[in-house]
Amino acid sequence: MSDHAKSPVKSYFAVWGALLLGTYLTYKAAFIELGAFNSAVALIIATTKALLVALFFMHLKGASEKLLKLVVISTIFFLFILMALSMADYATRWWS
Amino acid sequence: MATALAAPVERENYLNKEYGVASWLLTTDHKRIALLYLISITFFFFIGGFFALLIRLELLTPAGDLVQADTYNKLFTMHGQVMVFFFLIPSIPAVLGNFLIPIMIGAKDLAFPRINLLSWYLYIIAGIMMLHCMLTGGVDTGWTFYTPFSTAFSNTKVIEAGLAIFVSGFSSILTGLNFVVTVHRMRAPGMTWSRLPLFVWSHYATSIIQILGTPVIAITLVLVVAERALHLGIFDPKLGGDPLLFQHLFWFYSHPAVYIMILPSMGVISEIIPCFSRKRIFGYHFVALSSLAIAVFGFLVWAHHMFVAGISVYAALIFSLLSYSVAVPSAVKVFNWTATMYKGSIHYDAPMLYAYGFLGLFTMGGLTGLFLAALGIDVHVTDTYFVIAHFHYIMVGGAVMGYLGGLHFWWPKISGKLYPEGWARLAALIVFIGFNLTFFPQFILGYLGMPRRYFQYPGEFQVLNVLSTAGATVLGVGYLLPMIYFLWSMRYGKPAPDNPWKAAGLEWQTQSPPTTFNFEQEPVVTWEAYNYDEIDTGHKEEAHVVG
Amino acid sequence: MFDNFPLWPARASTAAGNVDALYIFLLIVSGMMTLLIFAALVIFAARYRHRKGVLAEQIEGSIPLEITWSIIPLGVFMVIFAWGAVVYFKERTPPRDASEVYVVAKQWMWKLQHAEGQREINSLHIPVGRDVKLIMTSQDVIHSFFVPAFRQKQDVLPGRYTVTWFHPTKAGTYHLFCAEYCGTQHSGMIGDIVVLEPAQYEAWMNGGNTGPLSATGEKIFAELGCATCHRADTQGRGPTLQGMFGRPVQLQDGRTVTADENYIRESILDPGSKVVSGFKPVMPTFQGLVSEEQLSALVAYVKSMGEGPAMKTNTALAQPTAPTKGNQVQ
Amino acid sequence: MLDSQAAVPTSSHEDIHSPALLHHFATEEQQRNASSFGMWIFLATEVMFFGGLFCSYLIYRLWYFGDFGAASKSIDATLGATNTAVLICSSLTVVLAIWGAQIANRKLMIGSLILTMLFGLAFLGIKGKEYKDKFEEHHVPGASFSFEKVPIPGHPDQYANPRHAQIFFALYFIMTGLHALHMVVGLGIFTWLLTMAWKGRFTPEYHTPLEVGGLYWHFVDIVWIYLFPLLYLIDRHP
Repeated sequence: MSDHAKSPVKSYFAVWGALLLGTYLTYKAAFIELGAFNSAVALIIATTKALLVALFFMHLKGASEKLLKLVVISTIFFLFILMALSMADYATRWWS
Repeated sequence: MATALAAPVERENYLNKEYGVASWLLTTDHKRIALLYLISITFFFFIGGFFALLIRLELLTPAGDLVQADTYNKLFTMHGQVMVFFFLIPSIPAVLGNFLIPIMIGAKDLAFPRINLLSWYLYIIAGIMMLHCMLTGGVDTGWTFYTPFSTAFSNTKVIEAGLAIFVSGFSSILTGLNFVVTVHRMRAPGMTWSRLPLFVWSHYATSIIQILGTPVIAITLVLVVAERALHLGIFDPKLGGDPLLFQHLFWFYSHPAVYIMILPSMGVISEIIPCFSRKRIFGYHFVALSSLAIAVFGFLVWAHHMFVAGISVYAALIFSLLSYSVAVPSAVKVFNWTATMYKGSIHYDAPMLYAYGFLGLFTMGGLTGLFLAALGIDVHVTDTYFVIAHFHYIMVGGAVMGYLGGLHFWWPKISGKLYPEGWARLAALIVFIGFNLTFFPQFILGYLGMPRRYFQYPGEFQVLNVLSTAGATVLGVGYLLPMIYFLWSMRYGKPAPDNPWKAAGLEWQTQSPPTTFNFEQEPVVTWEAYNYDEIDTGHKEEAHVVG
Repeated sequence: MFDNFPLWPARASTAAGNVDALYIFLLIVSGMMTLLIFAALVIFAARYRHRKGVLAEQIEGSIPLEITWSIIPLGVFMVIFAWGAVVYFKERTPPRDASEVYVVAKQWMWKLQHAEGQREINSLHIPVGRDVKLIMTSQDVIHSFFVPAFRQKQDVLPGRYTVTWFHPTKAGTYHLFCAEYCGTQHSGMIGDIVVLEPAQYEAWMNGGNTGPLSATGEKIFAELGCATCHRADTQGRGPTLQGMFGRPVQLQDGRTVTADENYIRESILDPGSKVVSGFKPVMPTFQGLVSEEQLSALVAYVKSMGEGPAMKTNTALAQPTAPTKGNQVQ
Repeated sequence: MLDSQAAVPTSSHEDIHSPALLHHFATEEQQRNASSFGMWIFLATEVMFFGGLFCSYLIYRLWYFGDFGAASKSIDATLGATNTAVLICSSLTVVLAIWGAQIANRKLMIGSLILTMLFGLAFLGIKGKEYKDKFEEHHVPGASFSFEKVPIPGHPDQYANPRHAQIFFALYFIMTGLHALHMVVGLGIFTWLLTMAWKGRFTPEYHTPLEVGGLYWHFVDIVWIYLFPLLYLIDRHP
């Protein structure tokens, strides 16, 4: 974060451009008929944008210790547990 | 041990450093905040206990003739809410954890002292909101707030109770956050992860649950309050909502919450047993990792509360299988504690009696959990007194026994005074007897099929209910005794030496009661955890700490 | 006070025997484990109590011991889990030819309607030795139909049907409790399950007979004008209902669902959700115009229009292929 | 009271640190790590807090896809897209403000902070306009809610069920409302940061509050990055 060697401003603007592009793509992709892939595309773009913000703007990329990454990954794991095991009920409720 | 009989010169400590209301209400000293929590938690414990006694008195007779139906429904609801959210969840982490964790790892204070004070104030605000709700009508939805009853059919103060618990949730989140950052960032030099006391390990696991679980019940309560106030349809089937979604979101937190209640008292037991057996803990790494395993697996099992609620048969299968995986770490812990006593040199002081009580009752509580996780049996016994007995064996038999054992074990360190040993052993015995007399008959009642939350019941259940009420009174007396002699010891107790039990651990190498910054110089740890052999054979390196 | 003091619940159904067997097995296993731990505690407490000059022997731990007391409990747990799951599956799949009773739970009472027409409040008369299937729904909050003597409990949810079944083996009168907290008179919402010998049951049946439920259903079907669209010939604007029950139905949006009780209920209350392919979504909703009892009668009538080909027996209802929406019998 | 020894440990290197070092931290580096680690843990609780809502949204979207599509179509997607762009710009200005503090460029730092807050206010303004539209169209759940005769996208002859559309709007208002509340709290934090920056409290060695405030702001931006596609673009294709 405080490595004054090279100025990160260039990378900040690059990430900023990518994020705006992602927003535009999301917006445009929604108006094209892709069937089930519509939501998949939207989620993929949103996740890449979120990763960009987390890695560059929130300085996860150059972070000194792996602890912060561990916190992020375990949080996402528990969120996945909440959704996956709830879906285990909702998806199979009409089988029996 | 306490050789210096002449009253030692009054050394300065965190209690006599400064006086006055502001020095208490605006303190950022983790030890004073722990005492503030101790007082407010004991207050709520006796309110919840009072409701419990009224419930037991009501159930003396099959016909409901002590209170009306509505009052009884409010009694068991508020007994549940006060005991769960205002006593059990904060008790050990906020009192013993706040006091001891910084000293045990050699730090001057928690990572965020001001947030620690904020979490106490959030607890007090939540407590005032809950008291106001109770005094102006109370709530009758059960502590589980099941919809659509809580959102559409109950005409009691559900919104106020929901907001009170919402605020108390943030107090719990902030305590968890504080502990995790402190354990990661504030350990003294030499205090490696494998030298951490198991008390700190179990609080670390508890904090993970507090951080990742509590927000989910916070948002669920927001949804219940929003649905009740604005008539939205999220959980109301008439408007297209699904009541089972509420149960999924509620139990996603509320099952890990029972591990928030039991893990800290497991930490206390892991400190008491090695000290009074004068032996290293058996299988340190396994006990430490089983705390983490309980915290992680605890999040995978919530729907075993919903086997008959209408979830799909296949989901019930998955959750039953996962529920058995969470039972293994608890079993490993009990075996390790028992193995620690093998070839030990066991003293029967009061903390050790509470540890015995914990081992006995927690084992029975855990084993009855296996009954409830078996799908076939759960269909019959869920929502009956079998479940009531199971979770009281874990929470009252386990968590409260551990809490009392911890209070006795560290009382000399907290107050600088010795409690009366004879009375303490008697109280431990009375609590053990009273507890079993209260809750063992409820297992039989449960299998007989007496449903929970009934204020009148068929005549054939009366004998067992009378036994249970008799036990409740004995248990009530058993809990009053410690409160009395602890207060008595503050005034008349003999001054306590720095290490009355000759225990291992950094907290026993500083003054009792400690100074505001815990240590004269920052301690350096060079010995393994629970090195009782070195302590007993005399050649133990002192952590360059005076006194 | 001591004349009626049972310590074990009455055993009056096939399921009760299975559950009791597993319960006794678990009692033995956990009893042995508790004794093992208590014995170890007592022996160690006595044997290794503090004696002057005797030091404790330090034992770090032993990996093999830790592994054994992790694997063995896990093994025992898996046996218990499997046994419990088998008992659960048997309890959860009602036989196809069970006689049906429609239950409507309402704040603080149980209303039951036999398929043969009898209506009962807070009591259920059933014959010994015949399977009975209960199709249950609630008018307000969540209740739970609990018969301790049959070891059976099933929550009754508003807005959908849930099913439970039992095979009574012993005549007698047994308790019926509501086991899910539902408000002021939750503890008053109780009743009796009266299991009669077949002869007495026939006598009781002929007593108050108002004709089968499907006959009432037919009357309502005509009154509400359903017949104008759902006609026997295929000219009606709605699909023909003859022989539809239990058979898969092709929907407009490509999904195929099974026409079970919940599908019929949902199509009456929320027609737009599952429109049969080849038909227009013109059916008005009857939400609020039809009471739960009338709904049960209509469902019974549609079912009586000729059963579809054999539904799969191993699950309560036939197998819908795609996860469909809305609320179906679990 | 006896004059006891000096209670406060007089460790030698106490005084050369900046006044902002709190008494219980040994070094400044330890204090900064603790604060950012603490904020990341707080963000974990926020993820689970919003997670409960996303889980409910996921389940109801699978149950009532058609009705959700119809309801989502009634919200102006271009407003949502501009809001996303506004938040992304505000994230950029936050990072520039931190960079300003690191190179002691006071003008860049304060300018960026002010820009960030302007973007935040712009976001709330657009959000307010959206809510006003919904209010006028009677799409606010409750007594005044009406969603009659709205065709399901892709099935022109089938109308959306008003009760299920009301669930979408309930989730829409709760999720965007909670996000807007977090935005207001963020603006409060940044006002406090602006006053501290104005008083020159931040130096290249000590600007932890800026970084911690930035982490919070980026998190609120990430939540919106997910809210936009999930709420606004459910079934837009013709």
